[in-house]
Amino acid sequence: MTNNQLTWMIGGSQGTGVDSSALLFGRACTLGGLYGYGNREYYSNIKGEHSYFMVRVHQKIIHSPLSKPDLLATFDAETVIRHALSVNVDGGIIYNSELSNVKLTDIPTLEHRVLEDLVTYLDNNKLEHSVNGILEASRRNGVHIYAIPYGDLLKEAASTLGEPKLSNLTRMMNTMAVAASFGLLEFDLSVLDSAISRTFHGKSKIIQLNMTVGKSAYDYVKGKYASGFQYKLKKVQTEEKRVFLQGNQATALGKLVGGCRVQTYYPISPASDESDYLEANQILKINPRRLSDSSNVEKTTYLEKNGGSVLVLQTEDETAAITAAIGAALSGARSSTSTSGPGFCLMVEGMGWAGINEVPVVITYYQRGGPSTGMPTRQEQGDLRFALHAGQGEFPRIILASGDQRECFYDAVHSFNYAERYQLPVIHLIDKTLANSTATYPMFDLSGIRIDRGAITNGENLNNLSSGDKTYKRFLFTEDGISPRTLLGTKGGVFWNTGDEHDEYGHITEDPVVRVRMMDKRMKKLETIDHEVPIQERLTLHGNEESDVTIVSWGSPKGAIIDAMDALNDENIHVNFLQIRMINPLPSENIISVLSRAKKTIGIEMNYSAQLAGWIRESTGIAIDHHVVKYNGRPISQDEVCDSIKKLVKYDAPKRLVLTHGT
Amino acid sequence: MTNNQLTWMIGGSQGTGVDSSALLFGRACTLGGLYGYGNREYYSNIKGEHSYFMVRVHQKIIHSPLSKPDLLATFDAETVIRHALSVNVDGGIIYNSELSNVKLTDIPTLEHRVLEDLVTYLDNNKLEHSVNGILEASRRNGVHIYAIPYGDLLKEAASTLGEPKLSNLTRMMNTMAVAASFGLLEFDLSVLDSAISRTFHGKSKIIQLNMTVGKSAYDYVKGKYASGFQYKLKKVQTEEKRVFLQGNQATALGKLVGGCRVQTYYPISPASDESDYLEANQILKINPRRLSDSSNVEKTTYLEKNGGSVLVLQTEDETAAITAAIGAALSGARSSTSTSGPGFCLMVEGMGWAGINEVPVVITYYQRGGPSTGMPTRQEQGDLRFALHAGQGEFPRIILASGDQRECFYDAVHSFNYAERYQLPVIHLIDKTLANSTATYPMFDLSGIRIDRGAITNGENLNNLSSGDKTYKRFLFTEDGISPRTLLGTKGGVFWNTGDEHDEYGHITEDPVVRVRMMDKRMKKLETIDHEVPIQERLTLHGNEESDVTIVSWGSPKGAIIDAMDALNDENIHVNFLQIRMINPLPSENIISVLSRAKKTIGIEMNYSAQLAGWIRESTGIAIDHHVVKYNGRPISQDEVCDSIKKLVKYDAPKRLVLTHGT
Amino acid sequence: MALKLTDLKTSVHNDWCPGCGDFGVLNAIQMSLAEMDLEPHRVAVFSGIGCSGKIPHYINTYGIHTLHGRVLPYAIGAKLADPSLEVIAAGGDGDGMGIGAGHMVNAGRRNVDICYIMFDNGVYGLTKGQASPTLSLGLKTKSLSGPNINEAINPITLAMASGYTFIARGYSYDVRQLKELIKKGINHRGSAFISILQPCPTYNDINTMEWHGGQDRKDPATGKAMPRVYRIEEKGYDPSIHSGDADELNKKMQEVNSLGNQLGDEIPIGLFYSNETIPTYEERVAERLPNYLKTPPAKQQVSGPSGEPVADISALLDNLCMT
Amino acid sequence: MALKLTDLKTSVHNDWCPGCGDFGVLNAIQMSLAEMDLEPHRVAVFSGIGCSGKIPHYINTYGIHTLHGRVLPYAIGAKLADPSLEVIAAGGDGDGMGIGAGHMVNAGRRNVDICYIMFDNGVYGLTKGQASPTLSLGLKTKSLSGPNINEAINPITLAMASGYTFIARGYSYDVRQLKELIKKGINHRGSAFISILQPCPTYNDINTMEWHGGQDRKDPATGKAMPRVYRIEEKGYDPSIHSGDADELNKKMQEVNSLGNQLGDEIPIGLFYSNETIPTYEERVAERLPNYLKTPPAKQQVSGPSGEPVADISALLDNLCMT
Ligand SMILES: Cc1ncc(C[n+]2csc(CCOP(=O)(O)OP(=O)(O)O)c2C)c(N)n1
Ligand SMILES: Cc1ncc(C[n+]2csc(CCOP(=O)(O)OP(=O)(O)O)c2C)c(N)n1
Ligand code: SF4
Ligand code: SF4
Ligand SMILES: [Mg+2]
Ligand SMILES: [Mg+2]
Repeated sequence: MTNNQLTWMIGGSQGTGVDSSALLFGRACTLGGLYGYGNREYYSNIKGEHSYFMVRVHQKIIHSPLSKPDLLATFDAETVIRHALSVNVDGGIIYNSELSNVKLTDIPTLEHRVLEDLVTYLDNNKLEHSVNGILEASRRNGVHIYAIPYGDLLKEAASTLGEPKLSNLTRMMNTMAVAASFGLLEFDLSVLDSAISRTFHGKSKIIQLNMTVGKSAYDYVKGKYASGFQYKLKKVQTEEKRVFLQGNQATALGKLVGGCRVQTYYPISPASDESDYLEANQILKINPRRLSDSSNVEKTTYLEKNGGSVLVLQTEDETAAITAAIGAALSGARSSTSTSGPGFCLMVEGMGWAGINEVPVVITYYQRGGPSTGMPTRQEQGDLRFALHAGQGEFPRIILASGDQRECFYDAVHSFNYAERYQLPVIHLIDKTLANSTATYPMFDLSGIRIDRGAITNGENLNNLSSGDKTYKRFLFTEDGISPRTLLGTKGGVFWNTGDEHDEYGHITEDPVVRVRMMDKRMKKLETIDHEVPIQERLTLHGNEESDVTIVSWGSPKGAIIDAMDALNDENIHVNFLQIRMINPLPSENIISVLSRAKKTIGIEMNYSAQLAGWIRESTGIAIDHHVVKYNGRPISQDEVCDSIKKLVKYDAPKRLVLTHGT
Repeated sequence: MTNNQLTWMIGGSQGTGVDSSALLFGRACTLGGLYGYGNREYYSNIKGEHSYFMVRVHQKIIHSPLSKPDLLATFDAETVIRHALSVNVDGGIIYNSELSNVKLTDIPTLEHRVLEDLVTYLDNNKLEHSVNGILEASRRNGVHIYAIPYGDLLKEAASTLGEPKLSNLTRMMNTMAVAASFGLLEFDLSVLDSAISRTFHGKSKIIQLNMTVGKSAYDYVKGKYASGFQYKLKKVQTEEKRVFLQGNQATALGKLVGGCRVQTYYPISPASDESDYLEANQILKINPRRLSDSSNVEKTTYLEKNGGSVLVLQTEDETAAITAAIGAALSGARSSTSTSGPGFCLMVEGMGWAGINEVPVVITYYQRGGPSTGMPTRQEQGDLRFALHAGQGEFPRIILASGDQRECFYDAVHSFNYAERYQLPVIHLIDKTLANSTATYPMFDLSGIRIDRGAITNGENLNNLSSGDKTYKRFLFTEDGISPRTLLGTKGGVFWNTGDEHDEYGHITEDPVVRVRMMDKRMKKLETIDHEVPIQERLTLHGNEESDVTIVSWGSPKGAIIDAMDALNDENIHVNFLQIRMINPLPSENIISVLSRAKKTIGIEMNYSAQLAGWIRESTGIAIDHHVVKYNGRPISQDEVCDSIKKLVKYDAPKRLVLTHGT
Repeated sequence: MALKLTDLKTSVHNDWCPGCGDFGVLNAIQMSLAEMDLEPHRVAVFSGIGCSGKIPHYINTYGIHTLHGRVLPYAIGAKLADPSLEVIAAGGDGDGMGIGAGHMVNAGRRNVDICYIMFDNGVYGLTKGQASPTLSLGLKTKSLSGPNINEAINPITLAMASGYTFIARGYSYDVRQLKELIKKGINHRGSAFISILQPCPTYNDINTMEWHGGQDRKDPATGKAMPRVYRIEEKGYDPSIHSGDADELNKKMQEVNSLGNQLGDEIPIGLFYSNETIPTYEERVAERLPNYLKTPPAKQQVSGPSGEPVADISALLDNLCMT
Repeated sequence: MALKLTDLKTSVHNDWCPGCGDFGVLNAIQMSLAEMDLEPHRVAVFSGIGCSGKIPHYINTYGIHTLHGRVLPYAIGAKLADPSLEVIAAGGDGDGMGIGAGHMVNAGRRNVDICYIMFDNGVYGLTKGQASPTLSLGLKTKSLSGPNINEAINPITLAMASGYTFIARGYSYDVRQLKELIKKGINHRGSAFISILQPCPTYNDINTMEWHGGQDRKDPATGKAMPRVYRIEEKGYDPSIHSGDADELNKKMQEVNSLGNQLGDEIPIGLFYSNETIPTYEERVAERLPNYLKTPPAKQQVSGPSGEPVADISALLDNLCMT
């Protein structure tokens, strides 16, 4: 009997509500006092292709999937066919008993390669090419099979409720699959009910329907399969406030609190969810106690009464998105844009312009499978080097990479602070897994958040700045490379910008002497950043400082690594993990000091060529010993990390290990 | 007395013919049996800003400028003011005696910084702020000053020729300045005359005018300043055929001979000169003996009679330029596009598409001063890392960097061969100095040039390829990663392309297994290239293999380094020089074997952060000991290299040396 | 050896939503090619990115699924390198009038002989229903959080201003007419632009098939729906330019613009404009390069039997030769 | 405290060619700002890249010299973040109708309250005279190696199709009229587009000042040049939309298009179209965000005295909070 630890999976055709049911499951678990982590896999398609969601629950906080589900909840044939063989021994499969005879060839969305592999497998095991055959194979593997007559149960519920149409609502099967899982797991039905209430907030009719069909499935399973399943979930009492959210939401929330007031975007997966979220919440509540702009009482009371707002601007393309964001930043709004690889291609020129003109602008970069259009809805961290070197010539940029949803939130705030303090473009690297996976965290602590707008000057300051010379110099040469800036519209603060090399006023120059000073001034900012930004915002060494083995990674693999470290500890394998959050400027000194302590170093990255490892070698001279890479478009799981580490720690291991798990 | 070695400079307002006179000088010297090397400096401006040209001549082949001219030929005041103080001791200045009293403040195009520096200098030397003051300062420095009454001489010539308008033709002063220089140098006037004839080919009136004013200036100087000047040029007899050409011409010629039949472009400095040259020569002579396409006799005889042609397509932007070139490549034409940094930004997405679809396309990338618009007409090699990492995700690309005009020519041919053989985008990196400087070379040897179109399939081949399976597979999995391709329109060869990950037919797939195989197949090509391409096309070790000191560089600094090595040899300093021509895939093994032999390594690059050195460190683990960098927008000179090497070889030298010479 | 419709189909699973207007366009293209007896290898279908962009994978011809907004320059590059290819470009309204608007405008004035089919569904389908540039101001489709904040671009008037020499509006549920339009577009000498009203049942719940079919406005007398779309050719409209003089052009421009602007309760579909008095880009190139049409870039032999280049650049080198 | 013309000048050396049409535009802008008494800090002049793109450096206001083709999105971003700024966008014809055509088209339908001044010289000036998208088919200007191979785009008809609510054509040597056009364009509520015939004496030797002035066609009677350009307002033309109904709009669109197309021997200059019946983008935003005009993005206080964020996201977090 395994309590309060479970990996659950649900699947179905895109557009049939799979996500909603998975989120329902996750919310219910969180409401039941457990931690959840959910990963969503879907095609670049609107309706019909297969989508699935894996939700892992645990009593402690978790940040990663496992490779295999314990319980697979299905209501269509394709989900059974694709995933049944991956269910853990002693796990279970819930399926729609009406679909037993569906043949593999009835599923047009099955890739040729997948079909062939399955047919071979079934033939080898002398099984028929159908749901039945697959289920029989699973059964032989030690998996419990739970048939549910979805249709009959729906019809019953329909007549109980006096809603004859209900029986057609296949969408209801989602809730039934969740409820049936709850039944097997003997989880408290009330948490599902409250999750339903929260999900369909205010729509009482829908709430009632869902609760009814849910209860019927729950009761059916409990009645028929009582206590047969070894996994159980139990409500846990906790005082802790918890959020259950996705990376794109966490990032958007960080932007809102961090002062972002203009977001530009052009639709693209997986970035545009963030903009949608911002637009849906474009009117902002304002904390009146913090309003203190005594210089303009009218405006502050106005803001207090009417709230703030973020302008979300959908542009005609990404070139317009970045340049409009830069325009807005010049006017003085904290501005950002969000995109992924193809869109970033079109932003490169604009970013370079922001670089030479020292404009604070934030680019939230959601990585996905590349190259080119690649796999638009799949995982990869293949864009680090592109982000690092994009743009002709040389100019300073900051690159941050968040490792989980919570970091997405705080790094979004940091991004704006760095952008304004150092007057440069900041790229905030996220990836598809972070963006689309959902996890439970203790409520974010907002008390420590501070906004640093850097050197913005007007009024008296401006006079001082302008006193020596006749007029204000936007690009005044300074020690640390940072020149006080004015916002468009500031009296006495007129300046010029140009993509050309410029003098202190911002006028074009080709003078070789001024050129070198201006280059040096700009590049100097990287040193200033290196000195000023607290190291804990730049990297984290997780685990015991003294371990012999150090894992180096960045971005979403953090979750699987942290979870794996826990699991490995139980097996007496102790490793630590150096997570790099500031990719540029890279905290090289600290990296050297950590890595030179390790006897063995292992890089883990979701790309072909171990991009961060290359950057570390270039910057520090240290070659990481082993590279674990994954580039099949699927996230890395805790057990994949565990297995790799074991292989690399214990045996004479290869330099490069390619992980391939995932469907 | 210094014979047949001279650094000559001429300057003037843009649009007044400075380039033409410098080319005239260079051509004349080449005709006189000497080698020339000319570098052009100009503003991003059409008319009025100051432009100058330095021409170095020598009896042996040379590839670089020197920092200081021996003879400065001027006819306007600004050129005197800007350059007089840089003339070598014992050198000379030719100037227009009518301009002695022009004041520094009369020159509106003088940058504030330049003006201030000059004023300080003149004040320190108690000289007046005028042409006179500057000339006096030069005189005190040991420079000979040669006044010429351009106006009077022009008037005289006008009346001799009965062409009263001539006296207004200030353009004639260019030729007079060249001729006056010839006078001082006692060079044979006949070579100037034949250079004039060649330059104004067919325009007999203009030829006569130029010869007349030329002779008058020549005679004036010879008469007045006979034998006063210590530098002399003498005609050298040679049987060698020689060309005198710019990098953009050499590249265009390479493209023509290399089979390029579609060139797309959007105007941009310094790339569009190449497209202009191609367009001006769009109809191609065909060598009939090589036509052998017996399958289509009609077509070949037609070609023979009518010539070939290259279609030069001016597009609406660079996005269109790269994508149209890719479209043309799919149809089967050898296609390329030329651009510089800002344009390349807009090509990144298209290049990635060519990467995943394995389309042979050549991007000729002319680097200039960055970041952003930067210094559009000035030198820099700041785009290596951008070229290397541009594009989301990972795909193979070849990057070639030429070191001189001759290499531009051959590398243009190589680019197409590699592109087609390995079916990928090839970036040919050139820079402003290469593009716009002009040099004398022995006539290029065409006999070794071969065209390799790689695996293009049709007819019978196609049937064989398709026999196993039902139909042709564009992306057939193969050992070396290369799949035979068909051209659009080939019967039986239908295929699909998509920016998404695809199966062997080219149809979209998100299957994780096929994905990994397809990534591996594409990336495998880098290994194939590494095995197949002869090392001499990838790097060159110049000088003695056994030197203790190894210089590492790429691109146009080659010229200054080679010239400096010669000069250093004379001072008994022996270094060798590893020139990297294939930046990607980098010939790491060979680099390691060379660099690990050296006691001291010195990288020389025209960028801020020593980009190639970073790439070498990342790829080989070897950190180059010293970096000599230059990023003021001006080319590196032989003497700058000499000085740096001496400093670094002899003394306990800094890790990073920034060169700043140039005006 | 007449082609059958099945010859134009692939075995790739079609993953458009049930009821999507894209199916009508796909059928119309396949029928056109079959009727024109264009063998698969003679045709290349280029597409942009979007739901519509997937179309080449369903057609058994060369199929080049390009980048978002870039379908036109790809198609033009391929066509100019080999004018003997039949080149069709296909893409969404976001693809063509949003991110690709610059190419759309600049392709018009070139008049390369291609046929450009634009799917007008008022939304960015594949990215989940954001407003596309053709969605009218103030409309709030299902997936928008508020009414559309931008005016619409009218594809027809924009095409007219851009210089397309063949301009039509089709409707994806009038496959018969659409097929004829596509055949004409392919046959047209020059750049043909066909804007297709393509309902997206998933995201655009306003301009639906029912709406176009007038299901919301029944004839009180007969009780029958009064469709909003009607075929312009059935009204005797003449789309052709005959003399090509300024007056005729000006008048026709006015007519086409006002047909284009009719998008309310009476929506004309059909061929609005056809002008063959303007030379194609290929013809203009042929004036510069006399050998162009006979030996276009893709068909030129560039090397001899052992790879020796056939181009003879000796004259050019001699020009630069200083001896 | 009326502004003087010199208040609008900078000390930067102007490096346009002698006789360039750009000088007229510069003067007209400076005169407009002075006459409107717009203090330097209240105005931001954005520009593209080209000879024309250098203009901000010569004007003493905030001057943002952006990227080639991108002047509009920069300007729009700045304006929307702070609608109290006076925003002028300026750029070449290559900048606006070539590489920037997509922005040009999509800006029209937004109707942000900016004034966009396009320099139409028929060439890419700063890159040495290649044909720009407005150069007519078949013309061979000095720097072209052969006659222009593309049709021209007409800026006026394109602007009309794109939805600009103020459309004018100016001429850079009629500075008086131009100044008035610019003042009106700045005052116009919405996106104003002013296309300026701007001779480039260095590269365009066809559409020169002399040509526009009719120096090549003298009145046989008087011997005086008969200028090709004429002021439309002197013919009693009414550019305004009054009711804004479909019929009026349709008629005016026809009129404007035919004025636009007149580029031969009779070239009208002046204000062709002015429509204030369409709400600006800012007004539409204000319908979504009631506080927008009063506290636009750039003017919102985002942090308290020691940097505490003022945004209160607790309600949003509560929504995601599962306890
Ligand atoms: C440069 C770039 N930006 C954004 C995207 C994301 N994207 C994919 S499809 C699409 C919209 C498609 O809309 P439309 O062109 O109207 O085609 P539809 O799906 O409606 O047929 C977008 C924005 C992309 N692929 N490339
Ligand atoms: C992306 C990009 N491509 C090309 C260029 C090079 N470029 C500089 S100016 C210019 C053309 C300018 O022409 P136009 O916009 O008509 O302005 P004009 O000089 O005629 O005023 C070009 C193509 C550039 N700066 N950026
Ligand atoms: S989203 Fe709309 S356009 Fe896309 S496939 Fe579905 S119905 Fe068609
Ligand atoms: S090139 Fe033409 S547009 Fe540019 S400054 Fe000279 S005259 Fe003016
Ligand atoms: Mg669409
Ligand atoms: Mg222009």
